[in-house]
Amino acid sequence: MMAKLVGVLAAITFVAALGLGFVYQKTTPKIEAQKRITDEVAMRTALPQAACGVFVKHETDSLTYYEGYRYPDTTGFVGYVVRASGRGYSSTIETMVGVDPSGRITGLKITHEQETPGLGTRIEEVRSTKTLLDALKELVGKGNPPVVAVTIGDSTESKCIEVIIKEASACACLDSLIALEDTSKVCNIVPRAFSLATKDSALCLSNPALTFEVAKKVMQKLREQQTPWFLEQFIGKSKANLLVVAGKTDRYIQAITGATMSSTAVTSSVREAITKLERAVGGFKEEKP
Amino acid sequence: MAKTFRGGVHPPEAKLTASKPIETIAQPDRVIIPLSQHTGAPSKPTVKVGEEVLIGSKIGEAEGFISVPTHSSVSGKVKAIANYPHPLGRPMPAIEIENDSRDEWIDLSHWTDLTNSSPDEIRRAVREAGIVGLGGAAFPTHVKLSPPEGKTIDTVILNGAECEPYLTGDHRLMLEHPDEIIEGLRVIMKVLGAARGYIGIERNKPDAIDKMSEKVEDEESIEVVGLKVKYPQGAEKQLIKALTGREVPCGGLPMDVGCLVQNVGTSYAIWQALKLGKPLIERVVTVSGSAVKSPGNYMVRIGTTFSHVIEQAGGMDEGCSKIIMGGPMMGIAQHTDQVPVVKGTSGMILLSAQDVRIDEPGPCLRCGKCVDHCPMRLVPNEIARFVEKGRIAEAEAYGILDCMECGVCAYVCPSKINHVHLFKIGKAEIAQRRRKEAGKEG
Amino acid sequence: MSAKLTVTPSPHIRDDLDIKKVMYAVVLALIPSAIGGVYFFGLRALVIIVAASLAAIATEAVCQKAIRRPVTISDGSALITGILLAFNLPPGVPYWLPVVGSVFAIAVAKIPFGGLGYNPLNPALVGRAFLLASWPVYMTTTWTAPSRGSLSGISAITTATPLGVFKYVRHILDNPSVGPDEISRANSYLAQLYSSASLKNLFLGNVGGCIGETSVILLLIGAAYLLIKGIICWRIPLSYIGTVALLTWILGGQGLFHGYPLFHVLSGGLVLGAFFMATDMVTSPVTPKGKIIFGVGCGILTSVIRLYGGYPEGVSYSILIMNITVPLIDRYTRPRKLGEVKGS
Amino acid sequence: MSAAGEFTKGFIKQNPVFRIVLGLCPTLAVTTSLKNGIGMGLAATFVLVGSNVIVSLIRKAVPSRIRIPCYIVVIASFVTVVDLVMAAYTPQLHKNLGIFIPLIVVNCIILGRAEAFASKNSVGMSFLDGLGMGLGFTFALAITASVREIIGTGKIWDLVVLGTKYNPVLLAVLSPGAFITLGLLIGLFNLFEVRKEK
Repeated sequence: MMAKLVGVLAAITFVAALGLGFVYQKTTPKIEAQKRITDEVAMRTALPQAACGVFVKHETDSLTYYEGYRYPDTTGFVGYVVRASGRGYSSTIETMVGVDPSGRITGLKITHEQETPGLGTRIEEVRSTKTLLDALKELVGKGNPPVVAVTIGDSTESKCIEVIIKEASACACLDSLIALEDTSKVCNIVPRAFSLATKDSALCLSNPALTFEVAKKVMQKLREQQTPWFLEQFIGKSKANLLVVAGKTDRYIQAITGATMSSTAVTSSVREAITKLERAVGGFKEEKP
Repeated sequence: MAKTFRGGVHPPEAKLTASKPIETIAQPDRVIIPLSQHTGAPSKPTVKVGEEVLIGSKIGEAEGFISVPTHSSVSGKVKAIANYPHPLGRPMPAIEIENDSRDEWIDLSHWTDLTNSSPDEIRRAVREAGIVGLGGAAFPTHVKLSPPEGKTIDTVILNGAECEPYLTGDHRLMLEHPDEIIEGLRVIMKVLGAARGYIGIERNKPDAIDKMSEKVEDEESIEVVGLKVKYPQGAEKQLIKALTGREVPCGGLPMDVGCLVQNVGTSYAIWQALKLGKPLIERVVTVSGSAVKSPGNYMVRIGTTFSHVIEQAGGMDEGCSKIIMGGPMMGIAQHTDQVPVVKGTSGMILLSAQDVRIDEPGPCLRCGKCVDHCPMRLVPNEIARFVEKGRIAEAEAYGILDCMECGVCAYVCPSKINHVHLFKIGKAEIAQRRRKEAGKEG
Repeated sequence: MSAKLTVTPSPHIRDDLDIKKVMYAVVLALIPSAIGGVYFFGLRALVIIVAASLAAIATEAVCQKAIRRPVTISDGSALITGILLAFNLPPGVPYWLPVVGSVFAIAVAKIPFGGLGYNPLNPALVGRAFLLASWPVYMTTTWTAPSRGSLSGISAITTATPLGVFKYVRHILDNPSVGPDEISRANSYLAQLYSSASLKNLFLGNVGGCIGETSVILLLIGAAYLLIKGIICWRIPLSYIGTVALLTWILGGQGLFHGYPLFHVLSGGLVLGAFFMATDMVTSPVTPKGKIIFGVGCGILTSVIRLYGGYPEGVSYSILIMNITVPLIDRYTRPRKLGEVKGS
Repeated sequence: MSAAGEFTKGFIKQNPVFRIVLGLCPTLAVTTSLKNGIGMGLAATFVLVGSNVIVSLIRKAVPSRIRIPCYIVVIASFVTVVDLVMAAYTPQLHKNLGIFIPLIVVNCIILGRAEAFASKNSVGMSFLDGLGMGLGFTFALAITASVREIIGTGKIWDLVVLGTKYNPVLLAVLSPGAFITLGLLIGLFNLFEVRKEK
């Protein structure tokens, strides 16, 4: 009797193991590819100045960080990207933090978290409640959203931007273009992206400088509209300002509503990562006065 | 500080008749004397239809220990022994006697004062006189006077609180017959061997307090105590708590803490029975309320119909829409004025239509007023809810059986929930279950 | 003999107080603060109060019709819910917010549980919690300075309500990485908050805050009326405010026993909450001891939220949390019956 | 019961969420958007159908003393397959559903159907039962999620339905919103059932 019980159980387990092994083998490469893309997107979002450049990996005993370059040929050093992770409310929150050479945060991207849906998870959701498409539609009235995607896709050669458009937010792309200060590219994209009336579009093309200004204003408008924007608050801050407060103050980070623990986890992990990075790279350059 | 207990309420006193001396009303043409006017077994008729009786003739014999005999309150002829309306609601066996208006007493010429005889003799005489507690509960007095082996009673309390609104019978009795009442108290104390006697009177009767105090001035063992004006100051357990600080244990009796409480009226009746040999055939009834023409305190023969008493008190207003036997807090509303006055009838309150409010009970707001005011410190709102939901066991665990139905909770309830009514239902259900269980075991 | 006699069970006389009188007495007690709110924050406040009240009443009527129950809007309980909800809103909220809050309070927190008397939670506070969770921006940033004062009651600080400033100061002082000038600024804020001028403004209501919570004096006038009428009892408010005072004194400063209890008692919604919301009959214990435990519990929670939590103010959540414990409190604080022997 | 009956009973009459009140953990946790709800529902349906079929197949071979561990192995395997496949092909959905995909293992509906139905019925019937129950579960999740997403974000499946001026009721997508929505929906379902019976 006992033998039968053991036999049946063993048989079932064996068959299950076989099946699982097969599925695992099939899916692993795909999953890893996904993870690579996630990381890539995260790095480029965290350090938008290097959105079209390359990242060079550095490893020390306790820290993995990347140096980011503006151009694909490791010229034009713009900053670092470092991994940070902290214990949140119900998971470990992992982030990629971009830091410029003077120690100020350029961007932040969550790579992993499993906080409570609705509260902690809104670290990201709040940002994506208004996509670029929605925002643009609001800005220019009747728009033709597909144009934007197609246009941006057409006008960029580099692979990385395509990735960004597909996987990250389109905002980061426009941001990085502005950061590149490549007026001609921006001027090509912006008029069609905003579906401006034809005469406006002609105006834009004839006046690259003005168009560039418009693009900047659009970005600013987007930011204003997306408050509270938890991750956005990190940009431009140095290690010393990383503190979660509930009150209304522009100097510190405000908690994601109701998710103080998640907020604190992110800010303190980021602060810790930057401290480590500072040590690893031998200190940040002082900002120009 | 006047002595008192915790909880209770102070409803409008409405003592309209406090200054009206006790009047004796004209005798009725007939009386209906219920055989059950007391707690315990009804008495058994000892007369036959057509038999002639005198005032004080025994017409019903006590059945068992917790029972008292019944006496005729008029002289005349037994007309019928049948079911008659009873103030407690259902028709009950009663003896109807036609009054021959001769007003002839049984022969009392050979009566010897029994106030100084042995306790046993006094107890027997009290029982023979058909004396029961006159405060309303009508518990046979001789039973109270016979504490079981092992219980000693050191304190006797005369209850002159008369805390129910309207009622003034005890008040008048204390003013008009103080000596007899005190004499009665002395007898009770002697029978029980009690060392201490209190007479508790609410402070809204200063004249009664003065009068009684004056009478016991030289007496060390008896003290007259003014009590805070608050309902139910006259409830046994509350009175004991106020006067002695002792708490009668739940489910227990005053004798468990060495106390005995008697109404002043009972004391007066005891005196009359022992000194004069008169059985209990009449009592003071306060007739009051907004719908009676001349409110007053009347000495009324037991068995007189309410209608006769009311007629003697000047009749009732057209608009009378409620007749209550007893006080307005615990009294029983009557569906007819043809019910007889019984030993427990302390008053009849006639209310006109505008005083009779029929409130639709609303949802319980959980305001806690019933909890604050409950003199037994129960949680009436919860108990009421349990009864409503049929959760009788929980109601019992929350102390429904400790409730004395004083009506304070219902009085204060802003939602107009009638807790007392629900408690009565709950208690009846518990009693029924117990009977069933006993039946099963038996 | 008249034809009909009424036969009802005893008692035959009843106290005058009924549900309506209770409710309208509370409404009356809230009127001074309502007038105060309009005086300080302008006609906006009035519109919000009226909108919340009408919405509450209308919702109750509609819900009761829908589930085919008698419509009981005249008992005044929905009106109280509306007013209290409005009292708990910042004066700058858009007008639809009080309406939505009232609808939620009645339609979700009251009627489904059985209506008046059966709701386990204070509907007005549920409405507020709902609004706070749903539109945190409106609920935490639409403060307006009273017409005759400033947001914090101190002209030099204009960024936040008194408790908001306090929270900010505590964050600064508790954090090791802030600079010395930041700390000295925080300390000067603190000194100003505790100054007699600030306390006077708090007492009069000359500060920013929710519509009905700012003026302590007006709230106390209403509360005194209710206390005298015997509609609320002192146990919950006193134990609540006392606990907050004690805890903020012990824990509210740097180091033990350096807090400033008077500031905490006067600021925020404590007085409004303690006298008008924690005392809500339906959602508070009925037993005397239970009321004290309830008040102390509210006080502990409020102090903890104010001193250590994410929000500057914690009155509503404290009361809501304690509301849930009421059945338990009632069960274990039954008074000792007359003649009951302990342990029997 | 007929084959059609076995299939349709899971939708209304024996709806696992609204009527039997099973599988509440995922119902409450992942119904923040219709996408998540349907994703979860379909994942659970796949596991349910698969486990029902396998359990029914092996029902005669498995001694009753070890049936529970056997069922668990079967169910867990299917769940792991779903987990891996979703991670590979629908990474965003997989991320959103998070821990609740592995938690399908302990979803009472699945073990409940294996024990109560598949272990006693033919493969075909078990398949229909699993499919019906799974789709019923998906249906319940979809309704709950739709209500929450529409009220909580003003959108459904990323389509704006309540206009751009709509100010979303954030509470609906928070956890208390899940309880409130589910409670009201169960109440409504019962109301209709009661009225129908009358």
